[in-house]
Amino acid sequence: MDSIIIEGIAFSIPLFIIAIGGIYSEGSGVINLALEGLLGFGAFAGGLSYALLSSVITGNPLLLIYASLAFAMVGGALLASLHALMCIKFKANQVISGVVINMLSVALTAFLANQINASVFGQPSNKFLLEIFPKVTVPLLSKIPILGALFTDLYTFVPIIVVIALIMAYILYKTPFGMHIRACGDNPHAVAAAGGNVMKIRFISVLVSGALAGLGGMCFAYSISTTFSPNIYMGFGYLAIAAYIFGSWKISRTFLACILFGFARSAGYVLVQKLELPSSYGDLVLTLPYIVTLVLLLFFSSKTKAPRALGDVYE
Amino acid sequence: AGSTEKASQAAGLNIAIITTPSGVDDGSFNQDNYNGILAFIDEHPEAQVTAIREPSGDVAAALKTAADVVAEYDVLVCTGFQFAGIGELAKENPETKFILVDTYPTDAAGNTVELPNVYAMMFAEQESGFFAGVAAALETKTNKVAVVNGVAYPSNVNYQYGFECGVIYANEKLGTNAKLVELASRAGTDVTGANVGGNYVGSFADEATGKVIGQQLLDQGVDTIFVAAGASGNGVFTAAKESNGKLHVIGCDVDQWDDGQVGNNNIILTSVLKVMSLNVHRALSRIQDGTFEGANVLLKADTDSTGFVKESGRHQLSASTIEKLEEAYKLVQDGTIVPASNFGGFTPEEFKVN
Amino acid sequence: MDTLVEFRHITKRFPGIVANNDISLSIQKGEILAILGENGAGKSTLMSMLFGMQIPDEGDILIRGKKEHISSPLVANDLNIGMVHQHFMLVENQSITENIIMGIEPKKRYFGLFPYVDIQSSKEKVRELSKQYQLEVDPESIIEDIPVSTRQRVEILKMLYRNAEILIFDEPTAVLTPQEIESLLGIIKNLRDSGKTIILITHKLDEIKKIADRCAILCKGKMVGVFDVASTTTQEMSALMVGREVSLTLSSTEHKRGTEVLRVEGLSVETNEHIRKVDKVSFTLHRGEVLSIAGVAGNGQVEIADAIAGLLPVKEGAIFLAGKDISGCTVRERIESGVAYIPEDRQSVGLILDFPLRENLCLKQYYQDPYSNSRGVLQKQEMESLAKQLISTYDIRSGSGVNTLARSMSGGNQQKAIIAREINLQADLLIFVQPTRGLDVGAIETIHKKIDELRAQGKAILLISLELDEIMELADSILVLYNGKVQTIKQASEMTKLEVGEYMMGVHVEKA
Amino acid sequence: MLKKPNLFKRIFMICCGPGKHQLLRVSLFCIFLSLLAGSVLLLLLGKNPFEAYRSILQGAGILPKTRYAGKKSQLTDFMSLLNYTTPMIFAALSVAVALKSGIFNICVSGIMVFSGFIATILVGYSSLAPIIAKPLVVLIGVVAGGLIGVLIGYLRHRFNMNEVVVAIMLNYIISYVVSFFIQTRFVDPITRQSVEVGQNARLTLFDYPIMNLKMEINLVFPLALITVFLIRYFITRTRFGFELQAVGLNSKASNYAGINVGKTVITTMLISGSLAGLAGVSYYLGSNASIQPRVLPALGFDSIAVALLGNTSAIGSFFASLLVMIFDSGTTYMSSRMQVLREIAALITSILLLFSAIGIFFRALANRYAREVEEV
Ligand SMILES: Nc1ncnc2c1ncn2[C@@H]1O[C@H](COP(=O)(O)OP(=O)(O)OP(=O)(O)O)[C@@H](O)[C@H]1O
Ligand SMILES: Nc1ncnc2c1ncn2[C@@H]1O[C@H](COP(=O)(O)OP(=O)(O)OP(=O)(O)O)[C@@H](O)[C@H]1O
Ligand SMILES: [Mg+2]
Ligand SMILES: [Mg+2]
Repeated sequence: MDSIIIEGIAFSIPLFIIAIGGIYSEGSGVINLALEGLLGFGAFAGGLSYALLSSVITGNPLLLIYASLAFAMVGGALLASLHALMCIKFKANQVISGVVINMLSVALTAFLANQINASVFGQPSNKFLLEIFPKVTVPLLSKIPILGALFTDLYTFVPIIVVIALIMAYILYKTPFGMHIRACGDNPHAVAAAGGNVMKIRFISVLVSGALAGLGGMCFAYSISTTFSPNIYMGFGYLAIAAYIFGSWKISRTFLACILFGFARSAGYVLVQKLELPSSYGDLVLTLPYIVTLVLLLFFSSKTKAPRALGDVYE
Repeated sequence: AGSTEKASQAAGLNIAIITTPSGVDDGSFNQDNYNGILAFIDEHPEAQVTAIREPSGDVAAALKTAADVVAEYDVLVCTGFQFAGIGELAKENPETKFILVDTYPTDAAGNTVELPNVYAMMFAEQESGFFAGVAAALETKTNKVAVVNGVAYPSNVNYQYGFECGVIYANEKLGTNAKLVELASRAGTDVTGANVGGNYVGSFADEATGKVIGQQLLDQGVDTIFVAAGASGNGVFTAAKESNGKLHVIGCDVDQWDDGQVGNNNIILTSVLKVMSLNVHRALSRIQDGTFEGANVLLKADTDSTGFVKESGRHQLSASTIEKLEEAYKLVQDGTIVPASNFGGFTPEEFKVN
Repeated sequence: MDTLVEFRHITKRFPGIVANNDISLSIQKGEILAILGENGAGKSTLMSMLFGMQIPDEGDILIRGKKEHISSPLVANDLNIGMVHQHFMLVENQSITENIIMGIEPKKRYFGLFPYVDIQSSKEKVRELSKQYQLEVDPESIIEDIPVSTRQRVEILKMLYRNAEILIFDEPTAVLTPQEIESLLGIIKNLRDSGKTIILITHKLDEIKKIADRCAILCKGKMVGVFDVASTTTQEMSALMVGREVSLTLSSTEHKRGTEVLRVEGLSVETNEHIRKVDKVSFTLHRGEVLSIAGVAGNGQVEIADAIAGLLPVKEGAIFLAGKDISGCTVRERIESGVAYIPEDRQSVGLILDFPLRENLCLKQYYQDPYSNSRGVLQKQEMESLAKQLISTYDIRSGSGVNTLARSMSGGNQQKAIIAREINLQADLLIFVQPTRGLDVGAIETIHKKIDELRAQGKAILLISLELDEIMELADSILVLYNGKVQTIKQASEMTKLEVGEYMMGVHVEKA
Repeated sequence: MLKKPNLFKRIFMICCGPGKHQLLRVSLFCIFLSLLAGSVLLLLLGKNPFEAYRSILQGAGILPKTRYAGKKSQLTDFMSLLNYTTPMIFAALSVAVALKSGIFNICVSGIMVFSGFIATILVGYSSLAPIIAKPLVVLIGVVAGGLIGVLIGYLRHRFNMNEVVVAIMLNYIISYVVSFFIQTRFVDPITRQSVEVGQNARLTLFDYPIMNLKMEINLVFPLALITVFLIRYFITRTRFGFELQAVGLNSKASNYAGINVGKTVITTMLISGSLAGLAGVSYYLGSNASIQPRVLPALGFDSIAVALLGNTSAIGSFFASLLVMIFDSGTTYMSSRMQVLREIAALITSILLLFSAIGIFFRALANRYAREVEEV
């Protein structure tokens, strides 16, 4: 049980922040299928910064680790700016742009990782090694039966992400800017008529989505393989998309969706272990979150409502 | 190849290394082969090498890649099982020499063939696995050890069986008391459908599941894991890194010390080796001096082709462990000890320690 | 009086069309200036340049005597210009308050640090404002739940909230009921009396007559002139804008009621969200008869039409076309058995905006001989000649003929295209929902004549309109709907306009 | 407005301005731009771009190489190009057809795996005579692919499910489930992929001896060509094509016009799925002969962008497929000759697709310039 919760949280939370990225972009009206590419590029940038800075910042591994999270956000935002440019300035089809950005991200990270490793670090490699991410066990809370697992062996990025997620929710639902973002997703012309700069609002939203996806990607890189490598493209970006569609583009519901995915996954692993199924059944377990999504969508699709202006080109 | 005169012949060997997705800079399997070529070029600076990567890892794509460039080179070094089907291409290009690593060539019908221009090497992974098993048994504090593999293909089953034999050997001969931990849910089914036990991720590229398995083993009290699972192994490494020194791993194929760094510590006890670079270098030298002969060889400790890392600073074995490993190495080398392998006729349970 | 706004030689071009051609016009402080012109004359374009949504290709705009470059609505806001657009600019999933304060949200801070939108006080302010100008709204309602007339009030409040001095109304009455129009005109007058300057685009000459001080007339992008409303008759105005005499009343031909075409029995209809909109409605419609359904917007008229056309399922009851029950038929079967339908929403239902005019004009016939052959292959020449014929018959104006994308046509011409297509179906039953909404008098005249002609040909016509005048003029019998229920069905001659209005408000309840 | 357009604008207008073949010219312009960008990249790496592009064409069999290996020639390279292009043509058509009706079929990869797998286990391992086996494989491709297509169409229409999400989910589910069966039932211990299918079932004759050359002859390439024209005819000239486009542009209005929207959506996805299925069998039982577990073919995703590069028209998709596959086929030779990472080619392809995604913008911009000039 504990491991279901611990593993579930470690997986759900980065997924959640990536999904929030999606909500920002799509909430402002820009379809974002590029999350997969963005999280990969973010992780690349974070990994690169880690590799570059580790010779500069010595003796303070924690600083290095948290700095790399920040750089991952910058990296994700950087690639997202391309998506924004394509969709907003050049009015490209948003789905297509997303697909192409994903392709570009894979090619670009592989190319750059090789090139940089060879020319800067003088060693041929396509990955950047990272440190393990610090974990904490909260003294008293962790003793609570069952729920204590929520505070046991917790990656410190979990509270960080939770705080960021709260801030993002606050911005989206409480501040004028957030209101404008949501309005852009519903009727951009209304925003323009009220004097808002639709292009700018959307641009920023897409950048934010890149930054958040990059952050989530970096956390996955830390928690799963402690490396940046091309293996980062594991399809979690697509899962995040499923999560927010499932959550009807609302942060609170998306949170539940992410928790559901994370726990379906970790419970699946435990289930296979407990049932003593052969390892080949692992493949079947991995289909769990996807099947759960499909089945649940079957029932809830009529209730999910995409932003009204999603995908519309704004002139 | 063919009848065309090669411009580069006079200058020196024109070598290509064709690798599957991870490329020659994977810091691992492919890179070790590449290093063999580089070592050769150090000796023969007039020779040159081109690294070619086939990105999909698909068997047909791998062969097409080789066919696309075969005309350009004197020697093709093909690393990985994906190149088994190269037999036909080799037959059609008798002038070109092929060095295959991890597979023997097959003809169009899929039968293994020996060809005069193909030097194909496979490694006795069970021997490397054996050393890992001995090391693990000697080093474990909790007396619980485990092996994690990718998919139960022969090479991985060999590693697993060898590891298990090593543990049995150490328990019987070296006075250790290590128990093998297997997660029943992770038992592998080999290519004949037989249950081979072990801990299999089910994939070579699933880091997330690798990590879960690492943690499940740690929860069972395991403190030493031999990891032979390709990229899925990174997940196990992560679990070890996050264990605060509770879990150590033994790397495989190449010296994985650098992958094991956590702060100022390292999770790598040692790495067991498939010594590919040396053998690639040897084969190239034979081409250079004209003594090349095609062959399908199984490389073992007797040619120093399997082994473990013992250079200081690259492992954390105690001196006595090293000493005992050296002894075991000699016994493997001279054939006194034959660890079980996938199709070696007996399983680890039937393994006899003489 | 001071000149507040001055257009100087403004020209604006769109692909294939000069929307505004060298227009000069000045607007005085405190007046109500009406702008009149045919569909596509360039009225909206001219105003959108004043509001910063478009930028003139040539010419200058002067505000309070100063040359201004109005590059965005933000600039317009700063110049105290506000606009109620022809198509409302509201965010549907946000509340009235949120819509009104958008862009100038009052802020408060959590812990004196983190800013947030102060919805609470905004609500109060909206409430006050709405009281002050008698524009009743509930500040907390979500836009998607409120009727059109309320949305319009929200748009007006939006301007007032921003302290706009110059208020532009683009066809504000097109979507309102007579009572609502009365009250809106009252509001506009009040606004003027409180010192605001009003620009009113409308097609309704009587409205201009009622409240406007002056009237600018545009024709095909050019300024015809500015006239003093008091000293110009409506006849003169319409002649000026259309370029010919227009007869504003129909010289309706005598005709005979024929056999029954449509019979609706106990019809109940629910929307897709399972809200009951039509409740046990029965009526019959005969050849040579125009039956008009009157009612305040949202009382179920449109749902009746949708149910007859097959766009909404029949919940209870039955619909008989020429004696045959069609309530289970598909849309196409109904079309083929003789139902033509001019829907309320021309842009998202009546047309495929990204198809060329040619395809749109064949939208209901493309699969039939001669537009498709027996093997299912389209005959483009046939489609094209049909389209050309309809374009010339109905005077549909567009940039590049049959190849014009419907999207780039003006609203009036889009409507003409739909009407042309539907009449061309030769159906026995024609359902018109708001057929003249937003059309200029010339176009209205043509359509009214057309309806009269159709009746003379023995067609049965179901006319749903919010314009009482239109109903009174065309209908043979009138059905008044209130809350989805029939209030009364009577011969038109038996009711006065006033009575109909009362039934619409649910004042008279007739027991059957 | 007496300003004359500057040189740049004039060239740009010649490339993208309104007039004949504007779509084609814009596409060519995008290709040119991306090659230019690629050149810059290559120059930065110290490589000669002309050499690089030439070697790509050489590798793809468009230009002759300096030397050929045994039983190989430019012709064999070219035939190989056609062989590998065939599945891409089907895949791009699949995307294009669905897109015409407003549906994003990003399930092409999953459908390919599914149909390839079904055909492999039903026919690939059988000993049916080639004359029966091969058509049967094609048929299975059509049916299996069509089934998934219909499923997506049905879920979208009946349950209002977002087809992109459904497709993403299906991709993974198919991939994992097929992988499970391969790894437990059909694995080849050496190649670690599914056991190769028999020659009798393969849609490509591999190493087929002609004039002392070993040719790859893709038996379904002609079918792909025919399909291109069929689809084109179907979309632009038939009643159903009209309905498909109408539904794609406005389903409400289509319903109003009497078009059965559900039927149209499902039929469209049937066609799109069948085409993806054809891509699957011509990939897994044609240019390849076995399936890699847990791998969704990149081709399925690339085809989305390829269809776009071809302006979602059938003919366009054909040429775009050819172009992208020339790049793909020539990459190995280029990377070998130029000693550059092969990612360069993937990068240039991505850039090409990026540019083509903004083709609409170029078109609009050029049209605007053209109007300005007209007015002067
Ligand atoms: N992707 C793979 N597919 C099949 N077998 C593999 C793969 N990766 C590794 N193996 C096999 O598993 C064995 C153990 O894997 P190990 O962890 O040493 O991987 P590695 O040395 O990192 O190899 P690679 O660089 O190829 O991933 C290797 O000897 C190799 O034969
Ligand atoms: N954004 C645009 N792009 C292209 N053409 C446009 C655009 N906006 C307006 N037009 C064209 O400019 C002309 C004038 O349009 P405008 O909307 O100003 O007419 P209007 O007088 O308001 O007509 P209506 O009474 O139908 O509202 C029309 O022919 C219209 O098709
Ligand atoms: Mg390794
Ligand atoms: Mg207008």
